[in-house]
Amino acid sequence: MMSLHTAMLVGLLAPLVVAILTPFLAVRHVWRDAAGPIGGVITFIAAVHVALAVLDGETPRLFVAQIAEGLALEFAVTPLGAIFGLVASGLWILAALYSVGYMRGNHEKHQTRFAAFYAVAVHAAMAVAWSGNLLVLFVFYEILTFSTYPLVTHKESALARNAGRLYMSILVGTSVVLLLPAVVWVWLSTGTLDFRPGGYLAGQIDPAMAPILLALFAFGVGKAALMPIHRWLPAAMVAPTPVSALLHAVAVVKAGVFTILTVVVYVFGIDFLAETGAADWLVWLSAFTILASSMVAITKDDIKARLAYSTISQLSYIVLGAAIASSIAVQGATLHIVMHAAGKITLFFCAGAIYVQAHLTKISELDGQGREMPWVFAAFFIGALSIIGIPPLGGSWSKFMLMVGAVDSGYLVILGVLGLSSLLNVYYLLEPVSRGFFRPKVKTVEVTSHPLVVIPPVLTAILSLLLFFYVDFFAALAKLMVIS
Amino acid sequence: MNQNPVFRVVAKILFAPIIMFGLYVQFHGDFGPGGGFQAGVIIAAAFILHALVFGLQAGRQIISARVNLWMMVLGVTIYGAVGIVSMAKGGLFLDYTALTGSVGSGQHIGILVVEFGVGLTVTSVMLALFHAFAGFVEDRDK
Amino acid sequence: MMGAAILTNLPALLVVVPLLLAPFSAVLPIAGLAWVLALVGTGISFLAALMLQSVTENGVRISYHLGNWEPPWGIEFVVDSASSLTLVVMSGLGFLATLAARRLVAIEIADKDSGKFYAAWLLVVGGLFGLVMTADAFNLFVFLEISALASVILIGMGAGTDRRALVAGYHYLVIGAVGATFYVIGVGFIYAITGTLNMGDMASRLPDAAGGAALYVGFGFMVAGMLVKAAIFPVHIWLPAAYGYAPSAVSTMLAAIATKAALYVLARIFFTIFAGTPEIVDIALSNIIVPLAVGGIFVGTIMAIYEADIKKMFAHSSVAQIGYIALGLALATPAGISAGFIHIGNHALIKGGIFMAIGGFVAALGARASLETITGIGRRMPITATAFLICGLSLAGLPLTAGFISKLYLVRAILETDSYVILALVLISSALSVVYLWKVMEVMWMQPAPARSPKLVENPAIYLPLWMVALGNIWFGIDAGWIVGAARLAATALLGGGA
Amino acid sequence: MIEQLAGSWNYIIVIILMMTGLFMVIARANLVKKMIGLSIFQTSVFIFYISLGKMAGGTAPILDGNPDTLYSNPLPHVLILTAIVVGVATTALGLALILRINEAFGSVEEDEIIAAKASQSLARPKRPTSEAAE
Repeated sequence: MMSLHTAMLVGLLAPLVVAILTPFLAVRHVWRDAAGPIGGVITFIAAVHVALAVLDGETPRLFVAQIAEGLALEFAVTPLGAIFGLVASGLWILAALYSVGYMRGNHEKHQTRFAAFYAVAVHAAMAVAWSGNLLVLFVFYEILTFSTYPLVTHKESALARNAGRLYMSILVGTSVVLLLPAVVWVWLSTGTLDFRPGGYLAGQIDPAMAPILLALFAFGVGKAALMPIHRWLPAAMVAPTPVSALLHAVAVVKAGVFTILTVVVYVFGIDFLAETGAADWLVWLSAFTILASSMVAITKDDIKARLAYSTISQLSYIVLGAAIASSIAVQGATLHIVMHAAGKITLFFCAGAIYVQAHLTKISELDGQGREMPWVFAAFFIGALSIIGIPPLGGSWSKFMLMVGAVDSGYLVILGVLGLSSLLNVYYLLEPVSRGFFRPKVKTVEVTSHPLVVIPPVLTAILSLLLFFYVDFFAALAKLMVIS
Repeated sequence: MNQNPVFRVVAKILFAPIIMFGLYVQFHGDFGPGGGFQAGVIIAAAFILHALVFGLQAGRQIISARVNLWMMVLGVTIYGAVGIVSMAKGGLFLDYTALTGSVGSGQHIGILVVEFGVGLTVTSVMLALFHAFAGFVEDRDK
Repeated sequence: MMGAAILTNLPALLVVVPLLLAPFSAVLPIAGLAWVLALVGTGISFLAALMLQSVTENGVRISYHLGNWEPPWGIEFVVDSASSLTLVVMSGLGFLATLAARRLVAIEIADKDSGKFYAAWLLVVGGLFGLVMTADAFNLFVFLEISALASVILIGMGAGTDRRALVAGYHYLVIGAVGATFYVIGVGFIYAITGTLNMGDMASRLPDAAGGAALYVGFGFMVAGMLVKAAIFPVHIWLPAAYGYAPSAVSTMLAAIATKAALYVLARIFFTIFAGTPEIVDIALSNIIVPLAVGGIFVGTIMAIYEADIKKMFAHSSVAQIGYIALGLALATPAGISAGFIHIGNHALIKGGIFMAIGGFVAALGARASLETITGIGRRMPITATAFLICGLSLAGLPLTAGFISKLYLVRAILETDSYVILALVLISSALSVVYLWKVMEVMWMQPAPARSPKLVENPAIYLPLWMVALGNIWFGIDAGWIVGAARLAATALLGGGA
Repeated sequence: MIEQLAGSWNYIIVIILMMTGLFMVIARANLVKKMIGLSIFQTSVFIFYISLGKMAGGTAPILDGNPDTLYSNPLPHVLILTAIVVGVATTALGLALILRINEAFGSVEEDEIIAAKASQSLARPKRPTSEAAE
């Protein structure tokens, strides 16, 4: 059995090693393509190991360097970090497998560069998950942005480049201009940036200033795609589908909501927020984002664009949970990271599979295609149900807990918002499935079969199902978060 | 070049005395008013007067640009060498007393040598400046 | 015996070695050899500075008497924690800039001029070291002019590629000479009151001297003169053109070390010479220097945003960064002064790297680097451009880079004095600085190279210094203990009174 | 009042010279005139220093053994000697630059130079591929 120290080192370095080795392994494409999934398995084992230790009440630590007093380069795994680490590493295995199938099936160029930066992005996500303080979190948050830029602009077309520019300018701009001052503010007023259970801002800053600081964080974390800084997400849809899966499920947006949750739980402290009502405005803003982006999603005919707006909406569920700042809502939000990851990655895998096999990108073209690609559409169906929150699928737990949390804290209107949003979900997520199975075919396309793009979505769909029954593990971790 | 015989004769007569006067100021500088700066300018004045009357080319024949440059370097080196030697003899930079070990002779020799270096450099720098400006047009058209 | 002689004479050697090597490099017939001399000169200075720093680390104050004449009659060199830190920063960056200069100079300067180039180079460096060490107010003026005149020559040599360098050099000469003369006038007044030129002596005699108006006038002239040299708004106007049109190697060296020396002298004027008359210093700092520093930060940043020429853009940015340093020093608290010193070091690293990389671009492009010409250069010259990126991130103040440490300590120092207006202005300007950096990075990395653009050849000769500086930015961002500690000592030494 | 002014007439001259020089530096567009202004400005400072060191009735500071002799302060003279050298160097360098500027721009008038700068720069690149932008 490896020591915790080793496990953390392995979890952080394995993706990096994969990234460094990829160019050298490229002499044989099989080696290169095997490196990703193998690295994923190794990272995942390390993540499980660390998560089990966290469940036992430990805090695995890895100290790197002391920058100045009160500022250390250190990793320390919180329960929330353990969960995110599990999600990122576990889904990387499937995503790596899937991207091999996608890239090959699509005959994309620069596959080596793609695989290398993919691994760097996962490395950054793992480091964000296990970061020991806000400074480390910020640094790897930025590295995540930089490493995904070549992925977003992979096609190197003018469109891709414009999207990449928007992606970078919003993410880097918000983080440098808003997030970094917020981090410095915390350091100046408390002298530390560590994550502590129960938070430590209470009594350290003026409660009247708390909403401003929270706003710096909420808008500084552009990756959480809160309106009005959500524009980068739909734009980034020009990227190949495995990248979208990475952005939406594995790393990028999850790192965003992870940051907000971490800040709320371990820096502000939910009690502090609940008492001062500093997060009140955020509740309403995220509720607005949930509804508004659902509405926009309905109008989109492009599958990936629709899924992108769906993601914006789902992310705001998590922000909402954090903003309500009650124990149960935060747990719900945490679980939603896991559930949404499993569900959304399924949907993206399916969208990509449809594109690779039949070259269809529009929902209106899907009529009758369900019979051609039954596994893909079935997986899409299950994924969609999980996102909507219908038992017996994982998504139902988190949504249920969020609703309970909203009612407990007296936000009855929010209950209505969540209900309405679920209805909209039903409409825009199930439309592709119903068209695929129940409409007559409008377009005859040649469907070529690529097993590597079909198996991963089926697996993640099964995962969504399993998460409903085996939620205990994550729920226990989530519970640890709020016990201070 | 100036063809006026009055100028030419006067310049020829004055050339040597000016340099003599310069040398007097130079070597008187260790214990009286005078020194390298003033002497350097005076000596340079003699050469400049010569070049003004007899032409730049004639001036350069006495001291070529190359020699002039090396004179500059030599002067600075003499100055620096005194400092280095005084340091090597266990004193501080430009500590003349350390040169011979006694205040009287050390200060005497030190100042004399240093002022010589200064004089050499000032002479050559003044000449270089004169030739640089006076010869600018010629050099460019070459 | 020899070792001991060298050890006791370190302060003198630091200045004498570059100054004495200068004439030799001017007359050497081979360009490469002149460069070797310059490298040796700056290298020895760097070693000497490091040794001095290790001595002063324990709070020791070295007083070196030139010619063994006791101060206040003789000229005194003083090395304490404050000057030794400045010396280490300047000599280290000077050495790296020299290392990078070989290739850049070979491209931009005619071979027959390169001997003179390195001679002037050594004069600038040696003069700046003397400027930092000397405790004699008039000797300071001499060193000031040695380095200023030599740097005018260096700037003028940019005329080989762009004739505007001549005008830039001329303006620098005139404005700089007026500034230096102002300083001399000031020294004259203070000399008239105190009858001494030694800074420590001045400090001890000023409180009792019946100065009256002469004290104010002298102080004002001295400060005004040094403000010009340090390029503090609004007398910074010479700087953008001078750095912008100078040869790349010169921009690197000047941006990294030249204004640092003048800033250090300003600090010495405020906290050493006039330590005995704190009332006028306080008035000047809080009513004049702080507003000017903040003004400089804004003007520099905004000008940089509207500038399309890359070298000039970062020259404007230097004006802003000088403002940050001046602001830290002008807070006059231990935290503020140490923040200023931290940024003296870090800004030297940042700007040194940035101008070196720009030099690499210019050399490869064979044209001025502007937003148009560097389009897509990130992929055409990845190694140089990545180092540029690192230094740029450091300039923006991203964590794990040296620039972050500077900003952090500056902000903390401002907070300690409860000046929230200044804090807000600093934060706003810092956010604005992201704008021009973003503009450059966007053009470099996110736009395709123009069609039919020639293939660019990278310049391996500058890899070593460039990457040493770039990695230095990261190293001092992760392990800031050394510079923070040294800066704190420097602040203590400066505020502790005495020369 | 008059007496007071008369007593410090040297300083008044210094101030007049200083202002004249500074005015020329700032207001003249001709680069050579600027340089002349700078020289006047610097010279005024030299006079200022030297008059500082002059004692009324003092003689040259050469010891003559008589304790009653009044000496002028020699230090300002020494300082100014150095300052003069610096001034000469400054002037020489400035004039040299003006010559080069005249060569490159065909003018020593500042406004004409600015106009010429805007049009195009004189590019004498060493590399064949290079061409100065602007």
